[in-house]
Amino acid sequence: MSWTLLSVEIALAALGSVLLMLGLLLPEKGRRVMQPVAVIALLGILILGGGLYTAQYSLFNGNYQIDPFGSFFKLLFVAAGILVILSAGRYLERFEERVNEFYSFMIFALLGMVVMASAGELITLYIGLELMTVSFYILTAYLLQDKLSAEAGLKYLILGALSSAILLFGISLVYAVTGTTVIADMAAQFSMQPVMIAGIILILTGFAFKISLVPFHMWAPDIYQGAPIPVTAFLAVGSKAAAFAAMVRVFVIAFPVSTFDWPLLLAILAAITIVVGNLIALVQTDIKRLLAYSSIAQAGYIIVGLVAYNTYGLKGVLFYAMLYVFSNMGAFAAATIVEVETGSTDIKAFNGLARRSPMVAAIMTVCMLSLAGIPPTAGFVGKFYLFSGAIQADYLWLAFVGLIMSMISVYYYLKVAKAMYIGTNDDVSAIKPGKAVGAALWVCLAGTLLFGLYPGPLSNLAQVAIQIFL
Amino acid sequence: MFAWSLELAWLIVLLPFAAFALIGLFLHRWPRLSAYLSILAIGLSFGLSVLVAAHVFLGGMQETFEVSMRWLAMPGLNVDMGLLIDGLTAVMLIVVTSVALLVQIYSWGYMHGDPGFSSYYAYQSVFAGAMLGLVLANNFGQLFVFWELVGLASYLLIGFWFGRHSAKNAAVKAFITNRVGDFGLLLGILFLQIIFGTLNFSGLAAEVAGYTNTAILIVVSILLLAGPIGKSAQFPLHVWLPDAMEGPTPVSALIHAATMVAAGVYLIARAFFIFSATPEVMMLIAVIGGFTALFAATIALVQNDIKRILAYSTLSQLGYMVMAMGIGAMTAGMFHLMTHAFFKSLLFLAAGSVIHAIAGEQDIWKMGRLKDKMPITTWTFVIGALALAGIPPLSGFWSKDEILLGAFAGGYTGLYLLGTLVAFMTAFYMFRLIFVVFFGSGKGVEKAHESPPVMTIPLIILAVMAVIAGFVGSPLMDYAFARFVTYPGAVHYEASTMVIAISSLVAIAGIGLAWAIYQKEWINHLQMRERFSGIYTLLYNKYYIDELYHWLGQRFVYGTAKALFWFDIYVVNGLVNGLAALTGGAGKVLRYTETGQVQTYAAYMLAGVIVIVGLVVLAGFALLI
Amino acid sequence: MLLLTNLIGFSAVYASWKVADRVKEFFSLLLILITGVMGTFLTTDLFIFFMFYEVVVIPIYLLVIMFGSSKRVTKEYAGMKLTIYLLIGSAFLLVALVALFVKSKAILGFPTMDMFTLASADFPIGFQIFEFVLMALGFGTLLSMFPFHAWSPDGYAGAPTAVSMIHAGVLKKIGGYGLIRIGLMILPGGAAYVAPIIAVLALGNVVYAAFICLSQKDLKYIVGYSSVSHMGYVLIGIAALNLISINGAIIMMFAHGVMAALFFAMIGNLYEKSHTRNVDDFGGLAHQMPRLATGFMIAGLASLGLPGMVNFIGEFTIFVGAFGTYKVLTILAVSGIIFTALYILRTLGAVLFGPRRPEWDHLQDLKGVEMVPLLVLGAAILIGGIAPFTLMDLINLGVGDLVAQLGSLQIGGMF
Amino acid sequence: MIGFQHYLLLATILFAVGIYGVLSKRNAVAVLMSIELMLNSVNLNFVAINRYIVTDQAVGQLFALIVIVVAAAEVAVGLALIISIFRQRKSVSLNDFNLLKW
Repeated sequence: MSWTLLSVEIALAALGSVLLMLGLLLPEKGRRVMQPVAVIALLGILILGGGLYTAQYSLFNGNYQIDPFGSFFKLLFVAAGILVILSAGRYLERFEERVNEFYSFMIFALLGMVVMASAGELITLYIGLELMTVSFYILTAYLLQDKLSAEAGLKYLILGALSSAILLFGISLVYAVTGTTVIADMAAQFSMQPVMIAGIILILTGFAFKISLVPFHMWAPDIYQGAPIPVTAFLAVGSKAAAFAAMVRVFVIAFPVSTFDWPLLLAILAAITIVVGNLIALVQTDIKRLLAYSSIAQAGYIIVGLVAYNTYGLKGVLFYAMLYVFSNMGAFAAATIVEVETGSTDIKAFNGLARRSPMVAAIMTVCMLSLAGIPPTAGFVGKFYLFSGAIQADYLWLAFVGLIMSMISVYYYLKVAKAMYIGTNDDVSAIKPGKAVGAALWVCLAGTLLFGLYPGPLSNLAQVAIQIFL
Repeated sequence: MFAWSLELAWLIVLLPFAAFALIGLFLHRWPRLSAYLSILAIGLSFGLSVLVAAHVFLGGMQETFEVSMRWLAMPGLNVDMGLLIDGLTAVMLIVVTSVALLVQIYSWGYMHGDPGFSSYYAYQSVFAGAMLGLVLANNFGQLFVFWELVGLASYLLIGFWFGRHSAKNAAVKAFITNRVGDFGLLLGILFLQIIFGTLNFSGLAAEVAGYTNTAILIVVSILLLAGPIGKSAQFPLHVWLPDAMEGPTPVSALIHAATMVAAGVYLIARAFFIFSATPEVMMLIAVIGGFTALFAATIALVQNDIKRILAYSTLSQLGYMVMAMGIGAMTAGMFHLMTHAFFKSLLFLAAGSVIHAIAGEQDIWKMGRLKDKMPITTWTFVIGALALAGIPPLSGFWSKDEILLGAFAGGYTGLYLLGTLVAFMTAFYMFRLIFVVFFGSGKGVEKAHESPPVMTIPLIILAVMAVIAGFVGSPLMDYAFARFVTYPGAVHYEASTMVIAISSLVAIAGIGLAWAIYQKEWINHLQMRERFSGIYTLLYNKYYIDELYHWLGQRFVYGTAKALFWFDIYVVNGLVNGLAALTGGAGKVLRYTETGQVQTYAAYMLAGVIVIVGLVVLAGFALLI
Repeated sequence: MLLLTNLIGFSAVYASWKVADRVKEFFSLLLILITGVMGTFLTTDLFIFFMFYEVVVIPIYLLVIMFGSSKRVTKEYAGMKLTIYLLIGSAFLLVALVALFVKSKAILGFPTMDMFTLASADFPIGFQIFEFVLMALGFGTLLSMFPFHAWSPDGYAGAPTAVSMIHAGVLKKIGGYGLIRIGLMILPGGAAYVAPIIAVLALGNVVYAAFICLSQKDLKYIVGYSSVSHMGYVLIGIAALNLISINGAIIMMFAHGVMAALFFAMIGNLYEKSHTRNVDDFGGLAHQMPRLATGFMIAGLASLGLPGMVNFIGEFTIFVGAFGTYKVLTILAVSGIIFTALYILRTLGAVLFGPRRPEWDHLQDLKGVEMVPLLVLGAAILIGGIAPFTLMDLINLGVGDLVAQLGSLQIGGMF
Repeated sequence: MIGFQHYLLLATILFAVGIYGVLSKRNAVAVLMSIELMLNSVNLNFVAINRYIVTDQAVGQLFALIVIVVAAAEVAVGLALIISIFRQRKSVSLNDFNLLKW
C-alpha cells in the first residue's frame, strides 16, 4: 500500500491546517496572500489528483476506494473549490479578521467531500459527510451579525443533523441485515427483508436530503438564501456532487436492482423534484433563492441518470455534475459581483448589467442557458446523456417531464437575462470585477462552452470513471 | 407563305414584356421614351401577328402549329411554355394586337400629362404581353399563368388612379371576383392534371375523346367554366366589370371591352372539346350567357354614366358570346368576339374622347349637343353604335346574326327570342345614349372641343374596322371566318332571311323608340321613370346584387374573420396563456409550502419518508398478491 | 435552403442598417442567429441539427426584448412566448431524436445520429408512428402548425425587422426542412399514418389564419398570420407524401421565405419612419413612397400567389401534388387563394392607395442601402417565378434521395 | 430473556421519541437534544448488532464511538450557533426564526 494514493486527502488536510495556522501567524494585512496561496495549492492538488486519475486500489480492507470514479469527483470538488475561492473575491472583505478560518473551513469541507467520493464503507462515508456538513454549518452562519446567515446556519444544523440521524439509522438497519458496512460486500449479503428495505429507504432519505430531492428539499432555498454567496455556491455545487458520488456508489454497487426496484422510486422522486423545483423557481425574485430552486431541479435531472442505471445515464450523472460546477459557479460568481456592487441579491439588482458590464452579463447568460440545457452549452450535452439513458431504460415519461420542464425553466433563466439586458437602473457606472473573479468567470465560460461544443474528452473521462460499475 | 413568321411568334409575347421590363427598370423617369417603347413593342407584335394571320388564313394553313419548352419540370408534373397557332389563335392575335396598338396610340393623347404616364405604358405592355401569352398558350398551365397575369394588369390599370378610393376599391373588387372564378378554374385544371396527366390542349383533346366518365367531366367542365364566368363577367360574377370603369377610359376600351373580358369566351372556345363533351354543361353555359345578356341589357337601359352604359352593354354582349358557345355556335361566338372587340373599343374610345373633352364628366345628362363641337367623335361613335345595334351591313349585324341564326336553327327558340329582345334593348339604350349626348336638346357643354388627331385617328381606323370586319364572316365572303375558326363536327346553318329581317327590324325599332323618347321627346322619359319607379329603382341599382354581395361579405367573411380572431385570441392564445398562468400559479402556490419554520420542514421530510415507505409497502403487497 | 438563408441574411443585415442603439450586440446576436440557421441546414447529423436549431432561439429572445416593439402585446411577452413555445416544441423533438438514437442501437447494432444511416434502418411501424407524432409536434410548432401557431403572430409583431425577416423567412423553414429531411426520410411508415392528420391541421392553417388576417389592423400581424396561412400549404404539401407535393412544399418554403422577408423589410422600413403599423393610419403612401410601394406590391402579389412570382410555382405544385392524395382537403385549401387575395389586396389598398395624406409627406422613400432588401429579394421572387426551372434544378438535386424512401411509402400508407 | 429484538425495538422507540421532540419542541436546544436522542438510538442499534449479529469484530462498537464523537462536534457547533443567535434576537424559539421563507 502506498501513501501516495492518499496524497490528495493528505494534502488537503495539510492545506487546511496550514491555512488555519497561517491565518494566526500572519498580520492582518498579510492575509491577502491567503487567497493566492489557497488557489495555488489547490491547483497543485488538482494536478496531483489528475495524475492519480486512473489508479485503482482498494485500501483498508475496502473501506476506502481509490478509483477513477472517486478521482473524477475529487477533481470536480477541487475545481469547484478553486472557483469558489477565486470568485469569492471582494465578498470576503466582510469576514474581516476571520477570513483565514473561512479558507480552512472551505478546505475541510472539500476534504469531507473527497472522503465521501472515495469512501468504500458506510461509516467512512458518514465521517466524510459529517466533516463536510459540519464545516458547512459554520460557513453558512459565517456572517454572524447577519440575521439571515445565522438563521440559515441554525436551520441547516437542525435539519442536517436530523437527516444524518435518519441516514445513520438506515445504515444501522442495513448493517443489521447484511452484517457489514463495506459497500462492496453488501450486495453479496443482500436479502429482501422489510428491515433491509426500511434501511434502504432511510439511506435514500439521507442522501435525498443532501441533494435536495423533493420533499427533502425544504432546507435548500432558505439556507442558500441565507448563506454567504460563496458558501451557497460551494454548497450547491460541492456538497450536492459529493452526495451524488456517494449515492451512486452505494446504490449501484450495494443494492441490486433485481431485488428492489429503487430506480422506479427515484424516478418518481426525480419527476416530482423537477416539476416542483422548476415551478417554484418561476416565481422567485431573489437570485440566490432562484438558483436554489434551480439547483433543486438540477438535482432532479441528475437523478434521472441514476434512475436510468446504464452507461448513458451514469455517464450523464458525472458529466452533468462536472458541467454543473462550471455553469453554476459562473452564475454564482456573477451574482457575487452584483451583490458586492449593489448589496442586494434581488433580481432587480441585475437591471442594466449588460450596460454596466457586458462581459459579466454575457457570461451569466451563457451559464444560465447551460443550466437550462440550451445548446451549444454543456448543459445540453449533459441533458442529452441523462435523457438518452432514461429513454434507453424505458423511462420515456420521465424524459418528457424533464425536457418539458427544462424548457419551462428557460423562463426564469431568461427573466434574469431580461433584467440584465433591458432592465433600467439608476446606477449606470461600469462594474469592473476583480482579476480573480474575472478569471473565475472566464474559466466558467470556457468550461461551459468547451464541454458543450467539444464534449469528447470529458465524456471519455466519465466513461473511464464509470467502468467500475459495469 | 410567311412560315418564318411562325418561328418568330414567341416574339409577339415577349416584346411587350420586354418593353415592360425596360420601362419598369430603367425608363420610368422618361415618360415619352416609355410610351414610344411600349407602342413600338406592340406595333412589332401587331406586325408579326398580321404575318402569322396572313400565313394561317391566306396561306391556307390547315394544321396547327405548336412549339413548347419545358418551364416547370419534375417527375409527374410538367408545365410547358409553348405556342399554339391555329385559326382561333390568329384571330385573337389580330384582335388583341390591333386594338392594343390603337389604344396605346390613343392613350398618348388621353393620358397626356398624367404623372404616372410611364407606369401606365408599362402596365399596358404587361397586359398586352399577358393577353398574347394567354392566347398563344398551348396548355392549361400556361393559360392559367397568363390568365392571372392578365388579371394583375387589369388590377393595376383599374386602380391606376389609386388616389381615388373608388378606383382602389374597384381594382380590389375586380381582382377578388376574378379570383373566385380562378378558384374554380384552378381546381378544374388540377382535375385535368390528375385525371389525364397532361395539360396540353391537343393531348387533352385526344384523352377526353376517349374518356367515358361523364360525371367527372361535368364536374371538370363546371369548374373550368368558373374561370370564364369570372373573367368574362358573367352572372353572378359580373359585379366587377361596371366598377372597373374607374380605370382610364382607354383601359376600359382595351381590357374591359375588347380583349381581357373576351378571354373567358376564348377559353371556352379553346377548351371546346371538353365542354362539348357534356351537353348538360353546354346548356348551362347557354343559359348563363343568355341570362347575362338580358340581365345586363335591362340594367343598361337606365344607367346615366356613359361608361357604365357601355360596360353593361359589354356584359350583355359577352353574354351573347357565351350563349353562342353554349348553343354550340362556337364559330359565331368567336366571330362576334372579334367584331365586338372593334366596335366596342371604338365606342369606349369615343366615349373617352367625350370625357376627355369635357374634363372628366361622365354623366350623360350633363352632356348634350356634342355633335357640333366633336364631329369625328360623334360620327365614329354612331358607327360603333350602329354596329352594336346590328344594323346591316355593319360588322355587328353579321356576327350577331350568326348567333341568332345558330339559336334559331339549332332549335333553341327560347334563347333566340331572348337574343332578339336583347338586340332590341341594345339598340334602344345605345341610341338613348347617342341622342342625349350628341344630339339632344340640351344646352351642350361650352368648353367641349374635338380631341387631338392622336386620339381621333385610332377612332377612325376602328370605325372602318367596325364597318368592314363583319364581311369576313358574312355570306358575301362565303363565310371565310368559319373555315378557319371551327371545331370538329361543327354544323353550318344557311343564312335565313327571316332571322336577318327580324333582327334588323328589331334594331331599327329600338333606335326609333329611342329617337322618339330622347330626341323628339314625344314621350317624357321622366314621367316614365315616375310611373315605373319600382322597376326603375331596381334596375338602376343593378338588382341590388352588389349590396347583396357586400352584405354577405360583411356578414359572413368579416364576421367569420372576427369570430375566428376572437377564437384565436381567447381560445388558442388563451390556452397558451392559461397553461402559462397555470404553471406560474402552481409555482406561486407551491412556494408557500416553504413556511420558514424549520420544524415544518422536518415534518415534510418525515412525511416523505412515511409516504415512500407506504408506497413500497403497497407495491410489496401488490407483488405478493 | 442555404441560398435562401444567404439571401435573407444578407438582406436582413441591410434592413437593419439603421439600428443605432447597442449596435455591437445587435449584430453579434444577428450573426449567431444566421450561423445557427446555416448550421441546421448544413449538417447531416441530427444531434448537430438540433443543437444549431436551439442555438438560434436565445439570440432571438434577446433581440426581441432589446430591439423589438410593443403593440398589442409587449415585446417581453412576445419574446418570452416565442421562446418558451418553441423550446417546448423542441423538447418533443429532442425526445424523438433521443429515442431514435437509442433505438438505432437496437436496430443497427450501433447508435447513430447520422440522417442517412438512420434512413437506411428499418424501424418497426409502431415506433415510427410514435416518433413521427413527436416530430410533427416539434417541427409543427416551429412551422406554426395549427393550433400550435400562437407564438407566431405575436412573435413577429414584437420582433425587430431583421429578426422577423430571418425568423419568418428561414427559421420557420427548419420545421419544414426537418419534417421532410428527418420525418419523411427516416420514418416513412410513420409519416404515412400521421400525414392525414397533419393535412387536416394544415387546412386549419390555410383557411383559419387567412380569415384572421382579414380582421387584423397591424401590418405585422397580417403578415404574421399570413405566414401561418402559407405554412398550411407547405404542410399539406408535405402531408401529401408524393414527390410533386414535396417539391412544391420546398419551393413554397423558399418562396414564402423570400416573400415574408421582403414584406417584413418593407414594414420595418415604414415603421421606422412613421412609428405606426396600423393599417388605418396609412393611406395613399404610393404617392410619397413609390419604391416602398413597389416592394409592398411585389411581396403582396407574391403572397397571393400570382404567376410570375415564385410563390405561384410553389402553390401550384403543391396543389397538383396534394390533389392526388386529398381531394376535398385540397379543394378547401385552394379556396385559400381567394381569402389570401382578399386580405392582401385590402391591406395593400389601405396602406398604399387612396388619397394622398399630407401627414405622411415627411416620409422619405427608400434609398441607398434600404433598397438592398427590395432588390435582392424582389429579384429572387421574380426570377424564381419567371424561370422556375432554375430553382427546380437546385431542388431536384436535394430531393433525389427522397425518391427511394417515398417509394416504400406506398406499402405502409393509408392510400 | 432480553434479545436483539428488544434492543431494536427500544432503539426504534428512542428514535421515534427523538423525532417527536424535533417536531414538537419549540426550544432550539431541546430540538438539538432530541436529535442527540435519535443519534443515540442508532448507537444502541450498532452496539446491539455487534453483540448479537456480527460478533466476530468490534466494528459496531467502534461505529458507536465514532458517532458519539461526530455528534459531539455537531452539538458543539449547534450550541455555539444558538448562543450567537440568542445574543442577536434574545430568543431560542424556533418559531421566531422564519425570516427566510418562500
